[in-house]
Amino acid sequence: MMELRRAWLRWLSRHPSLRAWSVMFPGAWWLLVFFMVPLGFMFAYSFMERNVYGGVEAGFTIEHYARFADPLYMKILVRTVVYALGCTVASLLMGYPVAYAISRSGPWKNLLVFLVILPFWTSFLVRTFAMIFLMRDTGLINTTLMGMGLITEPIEMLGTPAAVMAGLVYGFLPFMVLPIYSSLEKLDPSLLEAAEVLGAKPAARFFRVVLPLSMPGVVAGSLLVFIPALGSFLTSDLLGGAKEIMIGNLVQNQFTSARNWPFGSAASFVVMGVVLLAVFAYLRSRDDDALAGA
Amino acid sequence: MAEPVVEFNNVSKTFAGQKAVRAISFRIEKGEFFSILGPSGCGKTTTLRLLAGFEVPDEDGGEVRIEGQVVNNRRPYERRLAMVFQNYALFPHLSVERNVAFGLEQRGVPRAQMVERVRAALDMVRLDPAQYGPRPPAALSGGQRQRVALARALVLEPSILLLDEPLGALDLKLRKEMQLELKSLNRRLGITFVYVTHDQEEALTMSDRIAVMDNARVAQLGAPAEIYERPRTAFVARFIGESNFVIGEVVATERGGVVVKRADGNLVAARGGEGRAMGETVQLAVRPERVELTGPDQAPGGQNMLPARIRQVVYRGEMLHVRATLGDGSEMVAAMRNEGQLRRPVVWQEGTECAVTFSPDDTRVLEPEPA
Amino acid sequence: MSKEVSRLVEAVATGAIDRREFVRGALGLGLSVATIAAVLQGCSGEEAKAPPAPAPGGTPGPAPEPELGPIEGELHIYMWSDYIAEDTVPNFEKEFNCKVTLDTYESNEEMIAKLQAGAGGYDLVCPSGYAITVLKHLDLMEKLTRKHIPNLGNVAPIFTSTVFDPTNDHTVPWQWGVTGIAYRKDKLPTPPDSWALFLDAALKGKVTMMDDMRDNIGAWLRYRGKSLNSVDPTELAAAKVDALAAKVNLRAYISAPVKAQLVAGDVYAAQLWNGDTMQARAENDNIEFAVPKEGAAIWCDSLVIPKGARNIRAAHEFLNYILRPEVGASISNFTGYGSPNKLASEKLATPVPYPSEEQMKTLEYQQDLGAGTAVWDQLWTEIKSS
Amino acid sequence: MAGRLPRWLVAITVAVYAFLHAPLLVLVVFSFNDSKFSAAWEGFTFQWYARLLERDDILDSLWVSLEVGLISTVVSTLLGTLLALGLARHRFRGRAAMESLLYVPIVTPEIVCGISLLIFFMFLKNVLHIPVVLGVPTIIIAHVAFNISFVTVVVRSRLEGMDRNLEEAAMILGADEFTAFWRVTVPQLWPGILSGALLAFTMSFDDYVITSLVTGPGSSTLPIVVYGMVRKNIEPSINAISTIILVVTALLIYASDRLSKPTALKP
Repeated sequence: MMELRRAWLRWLSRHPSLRAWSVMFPGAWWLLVFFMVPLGFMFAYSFMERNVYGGVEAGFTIEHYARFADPLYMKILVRTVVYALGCTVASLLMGYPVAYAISRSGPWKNLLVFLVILPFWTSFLVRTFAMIFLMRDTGLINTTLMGMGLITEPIEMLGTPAAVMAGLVYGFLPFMVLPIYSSLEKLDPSLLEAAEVLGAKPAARFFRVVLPLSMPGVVAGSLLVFIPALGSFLTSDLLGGAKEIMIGNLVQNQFTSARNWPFGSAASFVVMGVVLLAVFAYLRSRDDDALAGA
Repeated sequence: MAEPVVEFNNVSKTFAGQKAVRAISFRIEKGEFFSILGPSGCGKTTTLRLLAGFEVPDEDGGEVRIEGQVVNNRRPYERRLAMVFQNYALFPHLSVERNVAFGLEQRGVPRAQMVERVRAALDMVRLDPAQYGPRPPAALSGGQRQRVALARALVLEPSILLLDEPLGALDLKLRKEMQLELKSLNRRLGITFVYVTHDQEEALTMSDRIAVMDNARVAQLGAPAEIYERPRTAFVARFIGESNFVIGEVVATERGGVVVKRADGNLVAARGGEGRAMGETVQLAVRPERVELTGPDQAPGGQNMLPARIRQVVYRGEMLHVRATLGDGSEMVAAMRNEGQLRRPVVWQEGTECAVTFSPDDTRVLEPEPA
Repeated sequence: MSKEVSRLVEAVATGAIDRREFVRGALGLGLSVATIAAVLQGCSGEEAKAPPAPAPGGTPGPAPEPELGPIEGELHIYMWSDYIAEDTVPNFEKEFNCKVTLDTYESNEEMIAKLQAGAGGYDLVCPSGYAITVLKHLDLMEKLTRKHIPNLGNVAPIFTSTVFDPTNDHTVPWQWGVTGIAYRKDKLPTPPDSWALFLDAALKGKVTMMDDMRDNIGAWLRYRGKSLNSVDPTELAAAKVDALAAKVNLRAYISAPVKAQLVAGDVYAAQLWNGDTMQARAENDNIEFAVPKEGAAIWCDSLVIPKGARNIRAAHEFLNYILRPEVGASISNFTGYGSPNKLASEKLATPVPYPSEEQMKTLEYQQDLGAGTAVWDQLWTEIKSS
Repeated sequence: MAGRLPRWLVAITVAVYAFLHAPLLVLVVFSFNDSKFSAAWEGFTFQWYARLLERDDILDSLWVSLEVGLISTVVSTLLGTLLALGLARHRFRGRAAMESLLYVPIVTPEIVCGISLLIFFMFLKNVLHIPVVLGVPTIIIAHVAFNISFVTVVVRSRLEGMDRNLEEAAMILGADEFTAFWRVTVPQLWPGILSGALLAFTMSFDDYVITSLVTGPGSSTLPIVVYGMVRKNIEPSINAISTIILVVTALLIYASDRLSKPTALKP
């Protein structure tokens, strides 16, 4: 057994490209077979004719993509991007300090990490309804404030963009905290001490030492928040009163009430294309930076 | 003659079309302190990694032998070497003693023996096992980490120890101390040391032999005195210590030497240069400390002599460097012992006419550098 | 609808059907199933226009019905959540010694997508009216064997031969209801009697409407006296104007979960189903239900046996079982909705009387809009995003 | 060490934790409330917990969810970590393609992912005649498919900048690639792997849209049951089961934290 293992490793050592793929093969295979191939079906669907009873009919058309150029849908896309960006920035502003505090909390680290994730082990809908309960006119926040005499009329929170934002941030905060934490955690405290010895003020220490070193975590976190936020649809319905439509709702509706699978697929692929391009451009620029720095 | 411990035969390594190591060959004898010296990017680290097994030579890239066996296809863990990394590479999640025990565990050393050997290894590098053993590496100073890394390597009682710029991160005083300690470990334990460094002084101090690498090749291989006193190429002459260079045309060849005529007509005799043809342009090198200055007319016979004018006297403590300009505007440096400038100042002052003299025996003909 | 069919038949005639093999081999099953279904529908187009079969409970049709095998294995029911009394399934399991698994879905489309893809494994599903039409077009329903459902005669005549299943071949009505207005009688000066309630600026921020294009736009079509199945552009444009005028007043578009806010008094009036209103009323008896004078949507969900069902006999037994008066009553008592089962309806704790002839003139079933769905969706997107 | 954090930082952290946990507190409190619509405090009751014992569907679905969550987390964490390792450590052909492949599942709307998988599974069953039955296995496959990327991204952010020499040091000390991976790389990556695994489990445990499309008869997960119940009316037994999950999780975490102490080298 050991001989076989060694022989295999010896063989791999002579084929660097295969060595990489041998490690990645299971994951790549899974993604390819159970994600990309099914997605390929949907891509084909997005060029077919709509069947009025759901599904598609044979044919080839680009009308579903052309339809997306309608200002109506562009407006929806822009609004969604604004929300998603807002959510990302807010998550970063809230998540970074928390991740930093956790990474410097010594023996409490693990406990604090789990406390970040704990709320997410209850169903999203249950949590969201609990938020509704807190925020509604006769909810806990308003009754408490009124009880304290701070306000006389209930503050209208539900149905406002702020409520949607709060819900989005709530839903995606751990996606920001966890990657930042894991990149901060490996940061060598002696680096900070070195910076301190060199006379760096706290702010300078942070911006010149800590932040650059935790950038991979910040980037990973931002992507993991921004992208799902772009596709969210229940939060705006439940907390925003469903009075605005997000790109996620649009897609969802095409597969349900509108029964327009090709348009739903096309809309998804447009959004996915835009996001992937942005991600790809970012990855490229980062690689270039890395080369320039070397 | 004993079998060499390590042997490189025409070893080449290419990364993405770029030759990192170009057909290099050398042998390392048992118990030797062997240094690989060169500027960054010269291929010295790749050479060490080829020996360690982290890199595999190109398909037709020659062979690496350890103790007579070809090891091209052996993984690092099959080579029974030990290594100290530049950044020490201590496992942050393991205590000092567990770091040191790691290799023993891999080799299946019994528990009781392991504890004993870990303690002995820490003792050997002068770290108190009781005090430092349980600590995490992060709680140690740079010098202490260095010692742990050394203990982790030595505990395996390897026959060959690889060291990749192990002293680079230490301050000067600690570095000097460790240099002597490494050398004495090498002598005491009889382990072959293969030491990679870019610090020529370090290499000269510690090594039995030095391989100077330049541009993916071994530029010269020899004992420190040989490398220093008989540099083969201009690169070696320049990289190790300082050198004065003289360029001229060969006008006479004799056994063991040549006579060269400078552009200004002065003749210079030098050792070496076998096989150089008449009329060929060659470069000669002479160390500053082998150069003397005399009055313009006081040159002794049998010496090379070039008329010059003093340009500058540089005070360097132990030594004085006197820079003189030759007739064609080129410069030569003479290094002389400082006899005490306050009591007996040197006679040379800026603008003084003089003669630069040096013995043909101290003047080497350099080989042209490979393209 | 016939236009739709003829278009499809034409597609087949021009060779679309030849692509079937290609389609089955490579690309999408939704496609192939839909095509085949359309073809079949096209062929049976004449039949669909045939006079309805004899009233249920009467003698079986002329063709002899097949014998069904015995009950085997488990019965898999796939239906809306919280839509069945808690004792319905356990009692059935005991009596028929047949294990039942109950899985739930939250939208007709979820269920249709699965059946359409050919997932199979479900023995009974519970489509809403328009979804029956879709299932029929896709040929995803098994024909019922009437002699195994003797209790079919208990179904009230107004819920038989509906537009969705004129021949009563596929469906057994399950629950019926009306989409009207739930309101707090202690918060409104007068009981509402019109959809105009949602246009009243005095109630700004205190009213909600359903988050569903059919219910929402449908209400505004009825408000102007139009059919809630209209696909007429001018009628829809008028509905959009009203819908937008109302949007300003709405606190939210929200469906069933509005109950909690009605109970708490955050919301004074909400477009809601009668049954859910009754559930909320159990918590706060200031809550009442009204059907606007302009008319509203009536609906009736049915149980059907989907293609691919494995336990058809057990499914029939279950259909017959739920048509027993006491079982039907128990279900409706739990859901708060009306029972299409005449005998059960008489036994309800809180009666949900059947609509009169007069009322039926303003009540309308939501029918499948076919190609019009896309027009409605566009309209709804415009309303939502303005 | 905590004492060295500036006050304002501690204040922000406490505020964020409060934000995260306030809804949970509401949920816990109202699992004891004697009112079906949980509008206001009507008195203390255990009835919703008692009711859980009658609701087989909730308990059954909880087991399905745990089964799916645990298996898909283990698989996706393993595959995702290896993928991260390959991407961070090796230069190879097809790297750019692999990188973009990684982001596709993150950007794909859930409904598209769910429907495409449903069609795919049915393609396998009805066209290729592979006996696929929708149920727990298909849910696990789907969850792994959308979790791998998240794990990879998180683990990679940890891996970047990690000292490669550590693995080489282990190898020169006699450990082969597998041993070096287990004894050196994994311990180094552990916080990243743990974060990734937590994220994966959380997403699996809370997924509704995709699960609802690839589930089959008799394999409803907790979110499917909960969605059904919540969309109609929030029965407080949902609060009760959520409270129980919270308490059990918290206890498990506490226990594992107590048990995982480093060991010393002793004979």
